Amino acid sequence: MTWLLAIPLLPALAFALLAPLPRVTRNALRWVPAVAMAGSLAGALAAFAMVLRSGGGDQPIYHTSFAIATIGGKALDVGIQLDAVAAIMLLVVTIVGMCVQVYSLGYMHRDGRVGWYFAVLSLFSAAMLGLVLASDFLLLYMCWEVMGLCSYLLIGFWHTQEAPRMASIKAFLTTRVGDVGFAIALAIMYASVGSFGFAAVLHGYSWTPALATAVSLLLLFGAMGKSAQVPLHVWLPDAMAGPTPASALIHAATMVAAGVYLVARAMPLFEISQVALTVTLVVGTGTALLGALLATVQHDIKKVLAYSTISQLGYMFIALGTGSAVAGLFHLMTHAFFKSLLFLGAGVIIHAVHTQDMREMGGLRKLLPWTTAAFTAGALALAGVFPFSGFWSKDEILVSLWSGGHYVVFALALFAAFLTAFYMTRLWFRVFAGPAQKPEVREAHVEMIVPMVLLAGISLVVGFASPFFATFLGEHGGWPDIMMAVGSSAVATSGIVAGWWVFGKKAVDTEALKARFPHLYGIFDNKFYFDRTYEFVFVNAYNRLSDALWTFDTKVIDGAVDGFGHAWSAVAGGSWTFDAKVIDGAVMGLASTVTWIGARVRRLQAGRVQTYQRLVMAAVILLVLWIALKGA
Amino acid sequence: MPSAIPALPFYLLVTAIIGGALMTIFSRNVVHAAFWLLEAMVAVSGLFLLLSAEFLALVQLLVYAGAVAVLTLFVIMLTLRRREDAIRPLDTSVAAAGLAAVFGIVTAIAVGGFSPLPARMPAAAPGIAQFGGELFTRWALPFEVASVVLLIALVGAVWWSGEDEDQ
Amino acid sequence: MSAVVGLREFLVLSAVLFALGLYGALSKKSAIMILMAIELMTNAVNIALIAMSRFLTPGLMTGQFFAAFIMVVSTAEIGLGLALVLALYRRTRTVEVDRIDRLKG
Amino acid sequence: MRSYLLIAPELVMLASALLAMFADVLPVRGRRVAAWIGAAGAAAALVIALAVGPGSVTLFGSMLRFDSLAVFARAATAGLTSVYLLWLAGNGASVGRTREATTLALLAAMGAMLMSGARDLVLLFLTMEAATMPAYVLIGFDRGDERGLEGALKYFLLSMVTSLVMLYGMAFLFGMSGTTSLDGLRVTAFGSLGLIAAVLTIVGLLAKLAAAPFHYWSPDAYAGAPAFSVAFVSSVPKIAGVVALVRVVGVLGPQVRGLTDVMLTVAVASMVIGNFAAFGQKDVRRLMAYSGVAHVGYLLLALAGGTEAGSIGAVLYAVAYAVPSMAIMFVVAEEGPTLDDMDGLLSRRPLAAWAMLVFLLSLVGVPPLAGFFGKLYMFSAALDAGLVWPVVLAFAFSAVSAGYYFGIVRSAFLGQRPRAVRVRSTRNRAADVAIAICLLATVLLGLLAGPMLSVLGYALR
Amino acid sequence: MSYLLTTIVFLPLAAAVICAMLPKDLAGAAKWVAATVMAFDVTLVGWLLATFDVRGGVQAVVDIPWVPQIAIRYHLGADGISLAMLALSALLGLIAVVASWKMDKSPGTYFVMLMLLQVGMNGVFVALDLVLFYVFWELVLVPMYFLIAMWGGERRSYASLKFFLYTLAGSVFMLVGIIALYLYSGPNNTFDIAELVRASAGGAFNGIQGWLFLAFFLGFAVKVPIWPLHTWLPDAHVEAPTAASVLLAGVLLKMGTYGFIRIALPILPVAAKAWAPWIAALAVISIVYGASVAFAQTDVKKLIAYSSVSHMGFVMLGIASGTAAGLDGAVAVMVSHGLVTGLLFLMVGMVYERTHTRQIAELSGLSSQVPAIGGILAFASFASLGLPGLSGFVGEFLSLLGSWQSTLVPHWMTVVAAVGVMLAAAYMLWMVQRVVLGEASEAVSRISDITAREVAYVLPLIGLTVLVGVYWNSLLRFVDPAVQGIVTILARVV
Repeated sequence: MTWLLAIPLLPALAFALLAPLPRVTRNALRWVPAVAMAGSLAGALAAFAMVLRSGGGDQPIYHTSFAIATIGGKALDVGIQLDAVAAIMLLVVTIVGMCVQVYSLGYMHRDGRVGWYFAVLSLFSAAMLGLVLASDFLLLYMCWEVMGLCSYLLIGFWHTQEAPRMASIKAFLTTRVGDVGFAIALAIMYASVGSFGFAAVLHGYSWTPALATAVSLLLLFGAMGKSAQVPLHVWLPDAMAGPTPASALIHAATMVAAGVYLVARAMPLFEISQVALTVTLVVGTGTALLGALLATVQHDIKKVLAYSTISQLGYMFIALGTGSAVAGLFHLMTHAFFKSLLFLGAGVIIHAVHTQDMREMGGLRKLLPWTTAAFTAGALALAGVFPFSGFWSKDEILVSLWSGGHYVVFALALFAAFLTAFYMTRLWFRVFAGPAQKPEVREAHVEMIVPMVLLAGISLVVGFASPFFATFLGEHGGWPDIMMAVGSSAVATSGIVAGWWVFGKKAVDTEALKARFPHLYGIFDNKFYFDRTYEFVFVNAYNRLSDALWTFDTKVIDGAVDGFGHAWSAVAGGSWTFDAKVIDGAVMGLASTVTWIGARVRRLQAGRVQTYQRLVMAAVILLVLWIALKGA
Repeated sequence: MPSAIPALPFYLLVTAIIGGALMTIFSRNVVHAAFWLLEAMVAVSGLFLLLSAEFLALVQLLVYAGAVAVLTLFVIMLTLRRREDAIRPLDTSVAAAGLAAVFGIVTAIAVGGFSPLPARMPAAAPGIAQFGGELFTRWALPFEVASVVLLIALVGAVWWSGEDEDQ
Repeated sequence: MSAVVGLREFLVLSAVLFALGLYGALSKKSAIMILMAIELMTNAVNIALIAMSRFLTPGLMTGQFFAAFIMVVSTAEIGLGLALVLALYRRTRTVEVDRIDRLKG
Repeated sequence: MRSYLLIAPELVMLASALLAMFADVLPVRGRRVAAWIGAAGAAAALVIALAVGPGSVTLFGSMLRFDSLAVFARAATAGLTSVYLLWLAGNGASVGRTREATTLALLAAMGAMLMSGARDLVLLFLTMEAATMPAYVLIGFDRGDERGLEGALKYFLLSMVTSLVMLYGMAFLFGMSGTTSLDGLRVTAFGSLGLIAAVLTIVGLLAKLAAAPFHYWSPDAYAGAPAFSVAFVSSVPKIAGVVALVRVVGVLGPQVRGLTDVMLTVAVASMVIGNFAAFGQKDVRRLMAYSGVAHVGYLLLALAGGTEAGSIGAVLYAVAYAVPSMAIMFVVAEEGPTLDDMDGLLSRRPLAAWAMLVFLLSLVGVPPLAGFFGKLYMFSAALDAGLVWPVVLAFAFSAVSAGYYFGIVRSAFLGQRPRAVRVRSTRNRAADVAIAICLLATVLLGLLAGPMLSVLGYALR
Repeated sequence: MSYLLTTIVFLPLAAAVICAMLPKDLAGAAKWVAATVMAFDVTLVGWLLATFDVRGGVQAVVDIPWVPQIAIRYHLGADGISLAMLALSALLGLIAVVASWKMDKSPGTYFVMLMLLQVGMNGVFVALDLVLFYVFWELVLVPMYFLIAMWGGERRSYASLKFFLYTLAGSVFMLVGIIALYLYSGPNNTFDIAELVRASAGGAFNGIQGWLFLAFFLGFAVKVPIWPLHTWLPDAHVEAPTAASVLLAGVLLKMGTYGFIRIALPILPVAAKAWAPWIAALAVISIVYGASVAFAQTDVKKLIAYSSVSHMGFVMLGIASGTAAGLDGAVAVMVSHGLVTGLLFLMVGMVYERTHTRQIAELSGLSSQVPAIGGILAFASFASLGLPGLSGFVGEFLSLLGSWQSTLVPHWMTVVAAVGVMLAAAYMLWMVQRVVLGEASEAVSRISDITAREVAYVLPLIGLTVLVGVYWNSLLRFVDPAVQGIVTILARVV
């Protein structure tokens, strides 16, 4: 089964091949990563088939590891494994990855540095595949960080403009804040278990509740960074400055999902400590609500989708918070497909109208038939309308919430679902309904349409796999009960109706609404002032601190050594003049001090013999008296 | 050889020496100082006679009283441009006086404490013959080194008195 | 004034003479006067030496030899000193020690 | 017969001094022939001294005994004098009459060589005077320059007074012990007089080495004197001076309680005054004077330890100090006394510049040069004797000393202003050979410390 | 009695002598002499690496008496750690020579200095006698002083003398420590490290371990540098020519930490354990302080200099932890910092050669004008901020693991150090942002891209960074056995 290694290595090799090439040849070879991804897709399918044949369950059917280092005599193992969860994730990543590669061939072909784009996309895919296959937290962490790098490079792809540059560094640093927690969690694991393997850490060690809580909370903190949970979500909306297909892959399907995957993997640990689960639940709910609320007021189509992603990730964390990794993973899978579809659709729309601001769009229904159809499928899936996949996975979460007795969260989740349906309808009407403001729009090329249609189809079909999904993962599966299904559909449809009523019929004048509640709108507009507070509390404070330390370094420490001389002279009032050779030669104030002391010591050397004689005799007499008294 | 030193001649000589020294130090005229120094030297040579060190008394007389005093007078003559230059204001320095006084007192007290000071003088004292004999046997090496010292002084004096011709 | 003259008297005399010479050396401005003071100090040392040699080690005459050699050496040095003073006089027209203080620091 | 063989080196030195004095008589023409004779004579003395090795002279009332320490000092003194005269031969023209200078140097060296073997107070006094009197003349060698004469006068007067103080002390030492031989000195029975006599004697020796607070003559003397004479005066007589101090302290130390404290105070005073006063100096001669005071401070610290290893380390360090400081003064004599004269030395004479760097590094104590190993022995002995904080202070000062020594390096290497025309480029190969020998000695004294120490009969362990 | 190490150490000395002998007009040939000798030196080290038996402890030993009277021995030998550092020193030495190929200002003397520096660097890592160690330690000072003083930037005389005096002052205390060790080392005094370790185990220094450790600490801390003794580093780096900066950062800083690992820890384990929390505190301050001050820099070289202070903080954290992971991490950071910061300085050197400025404000858009240089500089920056898959991550991660695992280092310090890693990302990315990305600034707009020669001396560094980053054992295979020895000594002390 070592061909499993090929899945992550193929895209990695593509990157290694393309990176050192000069720009022109790299652009010419931009199709190589797509081929590599196709290979990985084939591998993923084969792997999925094998796991299916072996009946799934939580035991890995293949595991290999190799000693990356020997520490204090003991080997430190790193390796890959294939189990049900990995198989599913492989499938998700490769399918979405393939679609994005094909789509990008069309979307990016006019860009000057397209080769570099594909190379980094390929490295990203390799990292994500590596993360999914990892059999220990160390390899997972290493791929985790490489993914951070790729997201930095992709967000900042058009680095000549200011916005992408700032957004990329913001993304990298915010995720890096999370990674601090992750690193400390690893340190605790190594200190207590002595290795990072899933088997050893999750099952082979009897964790005390306190230590388990610490590790899980730290892992959660890391996951929150990567999966853009409140309060570490601020980087995702700005990350929209990157190319849209990249966002589709990273900020919809894969990278942001890595956090959820990590928590899912570490679920045995989370289950030991009740505290970690409740924290996950709270974070999830908060994020879901905040994401949904903010999505309703965005004017930039990609920002809407970004906040929607944050909200849906919040949902997944809710699922994990209730202890059911299956629901989380299932929602992760379905979300990956329809959210990447929505992003690709948005890409076509932006390409067509050359703007991301929805207020300049409208009436694209007739101009972009295929895109509208696919986009609508995705929108319905997101809204949770039967039979689309969104409905099933959200339903699973609501079931696990209800059965877990979290009634308050259940209500909030329903409200968030309502909001989701509401903002998607708002978006739909703003973009597709109404008069066409830009009539000369043409439909996208075929290589952009096919991936969208494929994803739309999957979003439609995959929902039905929900009962088999649970058993596949080794837990009891079954059809969701009717009552829950009816309830969630009702909420979804009422959201759509409300959206249609406000934006379709324009019954309510949104401008007047804004006027009446200016400060409420202000809060929304400033995105709950997260950015402003972070800017002030962290970034500016750190700038001021580093300037202060820098002046401290030059003025105080260095100065102490240099300035000692000048201070001394000021105190002593001594005005000694010595030529430039001494000043520029004096290495430090120390030297000027010492020269000053030297001048004082030499004052006795005044040239008159008699003074010398007297000084010598005085010294002699002193010595004589000292010895005589000492001796007597 | 007299077993004890008669008090009278000793004290006479002491007054001569101390008086001479005091006048050398405190006379305003350099020439007078030189003569008083000469007088003190002669008194010291007398003292040596009292201590039955005849050879040294003779050397003291010849060397110090004769050569050195005369030489000093010569240099004084050479460095006085006008007669009245000899009269110079008396240089007194309290610091020097203090230091010298302390040194003198300390040594005097220490000498006082020099416990086994025999008051009586032992009888026999070797004469000049033995001095001459030992000079060229036991003390031959110091004698040679002394001659080298004289040679060095000679070379130095000649060098410094020579003319400063072209470099 | 004890009737009999012992070593103590000689040594006290030598100490007084040495102190006087020392005062002269430390206070005088003219180089020649300093040299004279130095001669006094030398004589003081010789007196002490010969007295101790006579009273303490009458058998052998070490002290006297020491004194003799001291006389030789000090005479040589004073001769050299006077030559130096003369040479300096020829250049600076003065023997005043405290007016020749161009070297300092 | 053995005794004559033992003092053969001194006799050779005396003979070559006389020959040098009457060089005009010799058929060979040339102003610098005296220096060549001197150099050859000193070299011969070096060889004989090493060949003969240790032994005691039975003649002359056994006042002279050359133990391994004395042999090493004698050999070093002869060797250094030979190198000095070789350099003098190379620089004769710029130095004026080399005949007198050579004679004086040889006689002083002879005095110093005898001094290192003297076991008698009288001989010690006489040889010390023989060693220092030529220094007065050398300091004031430039008859035309009153600054030189002034320096000589100051040195003369101060030395006379301190010698008399020493004599006064020696007189009482003789009085109390009944004999002038060093081994027979007994002062314990005589209360404070014994202590005073010992201190007075040691003060005289310290003044000769220019230890603080008796150092006042050396900065003015060196600053006034021509650089070539400072080269000799600041290095050669000091070696024998240290040996004499070792002998006297060796005898009196155990008898006089607190003598080591005196040595320690003088050592620290010398280090403090020497190092601090050297900063900001612009005349290299004056800088080297203060550096001399500082290095004597390090020596005295080793002697204050009172161990036999300390004294051997001190003598070794005296030589390890003498060689580079003499060589530095050679270069200063050729280039000019102030820092500005040193500017751009690298561009004019690269070899001299590098040599200067090595000498200065040895003085700072950077390994693997002689200075470092010298300090290593001395200070391990001192530490062994428990003087912890003085040793730390000494090491700190030697680090600080890099500050003023590197003033010279900076001008030589980084100075931009190469002097327009070299006035006196009259030196010839001999001078460069002399500097090269010093360079070799500074490096080898460090690396071959092992074998050299066996000559010293070193028995630390 | 193998002469391999002696040849490796003293080969550059032969080159120095030859370069010195070259007449004025042939000075250009000095670089060829230096290059061939260094190439041969590197192959020798390579051969030693190949034939090195990982389990065999100290190998290629030569041990002959030098000054028998006080037991100083010419004793060279290499175990895993010294071999790693020796390889780094030889490699960076060769790269430094090739990097200064176009040196025109009195090249003869320049290469003499470089070769003397190389002797000191090679020697210090394989010396097993304290005096020999001190000799090589000091030998490094003078050539580096001259490299900065004669070929440096504007304030070179200030920076060079400051460098010299700082390190010399520190080494003074070290020498006192060495002598004290010698004197207290039991019946037969010795300077030999192995014997001293045995003597220390036998309780020879029990009373005074604290004082001895202080002496060695001052000597080594100046060199590492540990905060607050670090103020000489930025000046020395900024004013030094490129090759000197590479060697200063790549090798000289490691002499201090190597001193801790080779001398302070094994010989004074009791004091090391007592001091560990304080050293860890200073290390953590260095990490955060270095990172924060780097963030405020306007000169790229100064930024990298302060980043070195931060990285060396990790080394000290690893050493203070006293665990196997910590010490492995410390040596890994030493090697990787040598490779990565060496690469950074080389790239900044290339940029400075072309644009004659190091001010971040004047440089921007390197990747658009000179993509190769921009790309490699970005690569080096990512390695420096500890991106997994590159060598920077290995050391820092293991140091964090070790310090958390160790009972000597309080856990909050490891957390602050982890935050330090994040701060490293901040200033490094901020620099990449301003210098590599964006529009080509006026100073950058007309420069030519990387030449073949420059690629030649940059490639090995890139290769090794990736190799160590991916397969950690390529380095730890040598280092870990040696580290285990030290950890057992520390463990024995209660």
